Amino acid sequence: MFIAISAVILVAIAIGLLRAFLGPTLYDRVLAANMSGTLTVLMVAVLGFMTGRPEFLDIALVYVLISFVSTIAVLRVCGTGCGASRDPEADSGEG
Amino acid sequence: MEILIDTILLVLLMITGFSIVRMRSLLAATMLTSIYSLLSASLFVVLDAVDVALTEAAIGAGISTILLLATIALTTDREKPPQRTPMLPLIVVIITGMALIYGTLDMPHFGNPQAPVHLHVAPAYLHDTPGEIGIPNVVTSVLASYRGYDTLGELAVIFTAGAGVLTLLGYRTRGGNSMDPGIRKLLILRVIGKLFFPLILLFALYVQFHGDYGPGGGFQAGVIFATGFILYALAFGLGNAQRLIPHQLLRIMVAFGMLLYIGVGIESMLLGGKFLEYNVLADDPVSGQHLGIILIELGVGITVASVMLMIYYVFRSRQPEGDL
Amino acid sequence: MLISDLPVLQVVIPLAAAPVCLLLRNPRHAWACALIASWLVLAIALMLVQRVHAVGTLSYAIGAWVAPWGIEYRIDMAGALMVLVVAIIGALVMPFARRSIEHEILEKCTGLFYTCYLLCLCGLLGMVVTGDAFNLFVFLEISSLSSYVLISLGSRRRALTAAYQYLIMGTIGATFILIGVGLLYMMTGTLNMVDLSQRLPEVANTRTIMAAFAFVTVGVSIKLALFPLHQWLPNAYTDAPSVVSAFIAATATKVGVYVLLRFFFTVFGMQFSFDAMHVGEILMLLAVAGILIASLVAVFQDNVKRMLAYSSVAQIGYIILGISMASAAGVSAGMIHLFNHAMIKGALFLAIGCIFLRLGSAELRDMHGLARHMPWTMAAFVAGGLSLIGIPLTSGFISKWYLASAALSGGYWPLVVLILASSLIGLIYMWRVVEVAYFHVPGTMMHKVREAPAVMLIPTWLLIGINLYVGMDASLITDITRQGAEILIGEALQ
Amino acid sequence: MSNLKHAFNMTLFLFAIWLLLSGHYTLLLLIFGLLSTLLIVLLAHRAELIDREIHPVLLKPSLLPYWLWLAREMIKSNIDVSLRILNPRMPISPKIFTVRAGQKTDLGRVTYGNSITLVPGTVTVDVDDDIFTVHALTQEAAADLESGEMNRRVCNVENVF
Amino acid sequence: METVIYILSWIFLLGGAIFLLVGAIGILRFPDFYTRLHAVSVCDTMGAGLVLAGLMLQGGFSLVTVKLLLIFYFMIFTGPTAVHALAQAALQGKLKPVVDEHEQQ
Amino acid sequence: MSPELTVLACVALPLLAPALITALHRWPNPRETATLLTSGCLFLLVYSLHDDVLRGSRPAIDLAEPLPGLKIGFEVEPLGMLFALLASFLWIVTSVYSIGYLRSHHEWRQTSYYSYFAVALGSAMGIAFAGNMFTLFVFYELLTLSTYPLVTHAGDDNAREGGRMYLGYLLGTSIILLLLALVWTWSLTGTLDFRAGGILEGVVTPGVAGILLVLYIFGIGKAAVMPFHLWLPAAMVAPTPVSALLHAVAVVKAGVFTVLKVVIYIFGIDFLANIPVTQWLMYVAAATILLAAIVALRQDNLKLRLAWSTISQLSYIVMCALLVTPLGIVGGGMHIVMHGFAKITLFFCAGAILTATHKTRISELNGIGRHMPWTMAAFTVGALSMIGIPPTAGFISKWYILLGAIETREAVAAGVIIMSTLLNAAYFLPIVYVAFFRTPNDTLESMPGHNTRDTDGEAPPLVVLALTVTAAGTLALFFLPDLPLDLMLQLSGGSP
Amino acid sequence: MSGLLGLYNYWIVIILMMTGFYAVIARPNLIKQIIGLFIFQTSVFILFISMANIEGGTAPIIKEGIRLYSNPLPHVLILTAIVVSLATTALGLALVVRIKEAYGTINEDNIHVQDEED
Repeated sequence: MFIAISAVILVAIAIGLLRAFLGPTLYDRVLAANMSGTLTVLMVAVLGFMTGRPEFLDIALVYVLISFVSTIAVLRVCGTGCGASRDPEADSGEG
Repeated sequence: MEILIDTILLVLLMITGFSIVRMRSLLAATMLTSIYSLLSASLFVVLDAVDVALTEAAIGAGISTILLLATIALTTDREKPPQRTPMLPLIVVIITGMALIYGTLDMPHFGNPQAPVHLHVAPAYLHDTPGEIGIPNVVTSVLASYRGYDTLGELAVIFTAGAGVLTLLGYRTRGGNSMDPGIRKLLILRVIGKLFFPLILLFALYVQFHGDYGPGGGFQAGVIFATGFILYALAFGLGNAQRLIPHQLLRIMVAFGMLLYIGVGIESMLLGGKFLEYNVLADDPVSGQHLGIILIELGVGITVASVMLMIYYVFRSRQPEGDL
Repeated sequence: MLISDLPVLQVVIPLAAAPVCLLLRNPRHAWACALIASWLVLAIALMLVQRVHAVGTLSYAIGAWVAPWGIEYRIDMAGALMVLVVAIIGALVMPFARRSIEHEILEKCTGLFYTCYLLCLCGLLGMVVTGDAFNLFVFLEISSLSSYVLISLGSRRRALTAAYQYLIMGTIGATFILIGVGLLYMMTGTLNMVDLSQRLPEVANTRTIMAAFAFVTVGVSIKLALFPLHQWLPNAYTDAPSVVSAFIAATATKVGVYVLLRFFFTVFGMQFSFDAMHVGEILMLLAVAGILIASLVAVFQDNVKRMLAYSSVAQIGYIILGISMASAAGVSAGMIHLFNHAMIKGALFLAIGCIFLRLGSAELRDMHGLARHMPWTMAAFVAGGLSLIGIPLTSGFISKWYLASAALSGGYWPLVVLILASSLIGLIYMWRVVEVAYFHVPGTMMHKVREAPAVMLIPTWLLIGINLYVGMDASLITDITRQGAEILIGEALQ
Repeated sequence: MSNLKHAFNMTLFLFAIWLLLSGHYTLLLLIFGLLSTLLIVLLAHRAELIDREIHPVLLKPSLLPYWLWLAREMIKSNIDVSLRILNPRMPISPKIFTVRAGQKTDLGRVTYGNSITLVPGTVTVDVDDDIFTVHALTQEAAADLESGEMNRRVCNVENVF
Repeated sequence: METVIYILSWIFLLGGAIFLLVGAIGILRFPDFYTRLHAVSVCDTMGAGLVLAGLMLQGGFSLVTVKLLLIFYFMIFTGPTAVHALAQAALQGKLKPVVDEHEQQ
Repeated sequence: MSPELTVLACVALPLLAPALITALHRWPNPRETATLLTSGCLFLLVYSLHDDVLRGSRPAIDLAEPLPGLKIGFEVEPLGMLFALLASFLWIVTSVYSIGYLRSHHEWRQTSYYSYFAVALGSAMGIAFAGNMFTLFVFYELLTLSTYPLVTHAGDDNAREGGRMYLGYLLGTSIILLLLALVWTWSLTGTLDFRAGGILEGVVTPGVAGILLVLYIFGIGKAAVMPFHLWLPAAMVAPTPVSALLHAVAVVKAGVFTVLKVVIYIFGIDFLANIPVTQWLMYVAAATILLAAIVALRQDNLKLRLAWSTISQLSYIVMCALLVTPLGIVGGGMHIVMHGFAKITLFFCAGAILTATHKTRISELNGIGRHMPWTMAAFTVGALSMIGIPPTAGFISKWYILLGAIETREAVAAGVIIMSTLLNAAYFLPIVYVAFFRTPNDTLESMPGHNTRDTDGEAPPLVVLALTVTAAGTLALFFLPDLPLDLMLQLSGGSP
Repeated sequence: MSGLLGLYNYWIVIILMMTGFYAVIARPNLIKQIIGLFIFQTSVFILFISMANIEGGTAPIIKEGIRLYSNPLPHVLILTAIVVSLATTALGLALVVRIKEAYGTINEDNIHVQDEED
């Protein structure tokens, strides 16, 4: 059962990834990354139960914090300067 | 059945990897790299490497993404299309890959319990750790005691990176209390940052001191600790963060952690043991080991946290004023 | 701390001095700290050589965990020689460094410079003495990372790209080594080199081990700048600060060669490396190509540091050539050249450092008539150059002599001719400098140029002195290398 | 004086979290826990982060009704949004508008803003003093928010702080 | 009782999984950045909440439950903050939201 | 002073002299005195050894042993004694000549000139007294390096070009071929000591010995056997005293001296006689004699003609050595001395002409004998000696060479000697002829900027003194050849 | 797991490694190279961790009732290697920043052009 749950979460991550590739703006990618982070947290939690070692939840906790900080960092560090209008992927499609 | 999850993760990694190479926006590539790192951390969890997963998540998705972003902010986001033909690199890569695949042909199969790795040195660690070191986390016992010297080297590497970045980029102090103009808009972030800053630090210290029992240890703790401060800097501006932990203090902490680690080694020599032989630190070898591990993990934690923070400061303080 | 702790002390001392240097605010104090550390290392290195000579191979189990479970330090004669090389250069460069660094590096970076320098020293020493394949990787990275920083401190902006290029290539190399070590571990379950060598024969004919061998070889070859993986080297040596060029040119690649030796002979065993993998033939080919091409390229360089850098690539070719013969004579010739070349290149780069201090340039066109104004420096340069060419009574002659006779006894005829012919190319590029410095009319800017200060000249001449001494009486060094080579090859035969 | 109280509260709260996280109640670890907590409080003090707006206030039992109400709202709108996502025609009508926040304190406003975001269908896009710019997925969601019930409830909550 | 909890936990887990999937589909299907934010909210709140609740029931009451609660607590705060920060940055970055013209009038 | 120490002093004295010379660089007269004193002392020291050597003792001293079998050590034996005597004596004369020459040309960098000169002589001493091939090789290289600054003394591009060629040929051949031969010999025998009867016999096959011999003969580039001879004309950019002493005596004679040493002490005459390659190499030497003489014939520049003549004459000695008979060896040894005296005289004269009239071309020398009778008389003596006409020294050495050739029934060698004698005559006698019997070419003398006063009369007295001494020596050696002959006979161990 | 199926795991990891490696050597953008390096190294870590895995094993934290643990040694090695990789990344990025300041570009091709002009 846990397997099934994890698999579903993985599929969700895959879809999130797809959004990250498609963009089209940087914000979409960051959003996708953020969602993948949340999903990963859940997956790790589920995996911990699956392998019978729920103490792995520490890892999930770390993930929550890290993915939050890095999302904030994208926005703060690159600021508004890295706005959508400048996303090269938007006009050229792919590299 | 874990193999299924393992496979899906690998495929996802592969897709991510390919698209990172193809992306021409560096920011997009960075975001994907962060995802890549998170995915591989998940893979580590699936493969039972919890300590590694913790570290990879804290580093790959956290600090190194932040550093990449800071660099992009200082340079450019746009990658020009390559002028060179990629034929030669492609050939090199294919040859290397073929060599590796050729090498795998005689490998023990994935997860095979009869593989040499599971028969020689490692079983001794698993078997002896409870008796010799007295802590449940074998990774920590190997890391801090059996191969404690590697960890000292690792610390030296991080120390080198800190000193190197400081040398390369120099250090500029930010004007004390100044907040950049956009900060007024960051009400939510500021309040949440204020609420979570102590929690992250607490969690970091928890990881620091529970490395013996669960995943974690000085290194992970240091990174998380630094991440807490980075959050603070993000929410309240770099100037405030630098006021909270001044650069000079960081410098001292960086050196202190290293010296603490080395000091434990030297102390054990002075007590008549070999370098890093914790057994001699206390009357009872096991408690000696325990003491030694706590001390060196502390050294690692202090140095790593301060180096990470220092690197962040250095990168960010390079940003033109008012753009923070 | 007893005499038995020496193997680890010599790595730990610079490692402990590095954070202390970081704390010291005054550049002078930092320098003094680094100086003391490096001289202590030299003293320990000398004691180590003496001890290895007296009692044979030393083994030190760090943390008292015995070999395959813990990390072991292992010093045999060859290792002791390498330690000595690194320690000598490290110690002699230090007194030289103060003036040169004051001149070339911003004052606020000075303390950090010494920190990185000590780390680099520590990394190199650690690589030499360690008996653990993974520990080797860690110390390799310490030395590499610190040398990237050191190189980037060069005064021109090209230093940055040079350091970056080195970083990329070096990291690829290190990662290759990591892959190789991983594959080895996968097939044997151990990381200790001696343990590895005992367990490898069982699995030697697997494809995994062959791949591991290939990756380790390529990885280390990048580090030691084996032609054609040398691209990082000329830029790095050219644009680094003088002291760094001297230190790294004299030690880093040499330690790389030593690591290669360790892997070929100790870990994989001679039979596997040379009979099964035919690495001897490949190395010989690359070495020959490297010697010829790099020497020829050196002839056309107008920057003396760059010229010396290309010459280094060629000289590494000589060392590798000796090793590729896979005979006791060849390996010992390679090791002799390893020692000699370290001393020669160290001296030459120090001399260039003196020139750079006064001229602010290492370009050939700025050196017209320099010998009048800096006679001692130029004399040192000429002496080093003669040694590099292999003029009799210099150490370079000894190593070329041994190389040539090893090639002769191995029946490699054309190699002998090549060795001699390429030293002629060496003559050509060294002579270009001599001609400009001695036989050209000084330029107008030259009259302000004075002789370099004594603190810089003395280390330079000490290295030259070692060269000349070895040239006059090589018995000490040949003794050590012969023992070292015999241990290496002997281990392979067991 | 009150600052000291807040610091004490914070210490207690953090130590409690430590105990919950730890699971190993040896003397050594308890001491470490205490030291860690004190260190963090010290740091927080230096950073001038210790005031009324610290964690414990969010956990006061008197806030429970609000949390439950919010949970109900969340479930409702979650189902609503999910159905819209799965609907092949995807019946959405995005809208961007502003609402005025009636709260006085920062924490109150943040609670309001985050509550808006937490309920799917509405996202706080910008905060400018008491003017919140909100993006809504549907007109209905926008209307819900504009009705001001949430604002009122959060204002009530604020008084509890 | 145990069976009830067991079954309940699986219902929660499955429901959570479904919501996660729906959220993911949403992020793919929605037409522009701002609408996608709502899909993420679905994941962050309902999906995560249900999965964690399911796990809590699985684990019984222990420190594990506390940790799961803690995770949930963290998520409840960080999730919307991140989403808000993103939206804010996008708005400042002059990313125009697609709005329903017809309804606006 | 014990003979061993004397040997050491002989090498060390000129090597240390530069220190004194440099110290005195501000005061020209004491500086030159230092040179003269050094050269004088050196000659006395060398001479003091000669008795011992004639009595059969072999003073030897070892200094260092860098590698097993590779020693830095000295040993005096007759051939070396002969070479040392020649070089040290001629150094005195050349020093005198140099003073006059350099001062009248107002040459720059005189201090370094004298210093390098002393070092070059020291190296020549080292070569002469070398106790083994390795030591010899060391000083051989040192000689090359120390003469480079002298060759490029003029400091212009032309000089540097010549210097590069000089260095390239000499170091190139010595490192690639000679060093290879050394390494090989050492790896075969484990030693490089000079031993009577050679060290290779019984160790190598004739085939290998043949290859080695080729390596040695061509590796010793200073012997200027074709095709490695071009450095010698190139080196003529040097000031005349340098050409005189170094490229007529010290350097080139060091080359052929080395050839002789190799033949005698490394291979051993008897062993060599059984190697077929020897004969082929002798033909190469013979060809060099003839070809170089023919080229000399076509040179208009006086110094170049002398240089080509030197190439030709050097191959005499190489040929002698390769005749591998005691008589040939004696002839070769004698020719070192005889040719040395004659050639230095000729160069001195060329320098004197240059100093006095600024003329370098033979076609400009019409009637010069009337202005410079002393110089041209000396020149005539030298020329006759080169041809081998009695009563000049050249006759004696040629006599022995011819005897050697006849003894071994080498018709080619004998023929070449006779042919080349004719050629010598063909390129030297015309000079004598135009100098004395042509009327001066007025158009040249009246060229603008030409200092006509200089053409009236001889070069500076010191110059004339030097060339007179050597010319006299050339004559005297015909009548009193005992000293060199005794030494050579002692070497070949018997009567001629 | 029988036959080659037991190895596909490694192969995917190798493909990952090569993806990163390709980015390092083929891309002219310096940041892209660093990212490539990061991917390359991370993939190597996955290789190590894969080899530590044991079928039916669990994380190497000793606990009552568990018999089979994964191999802790590669975990330790990779912990160290991750740190090394981070250090390299940090240093590389610092260099990139300096290069950008000195050259005004982080494109390798442009930098070479400028270097040649020097």
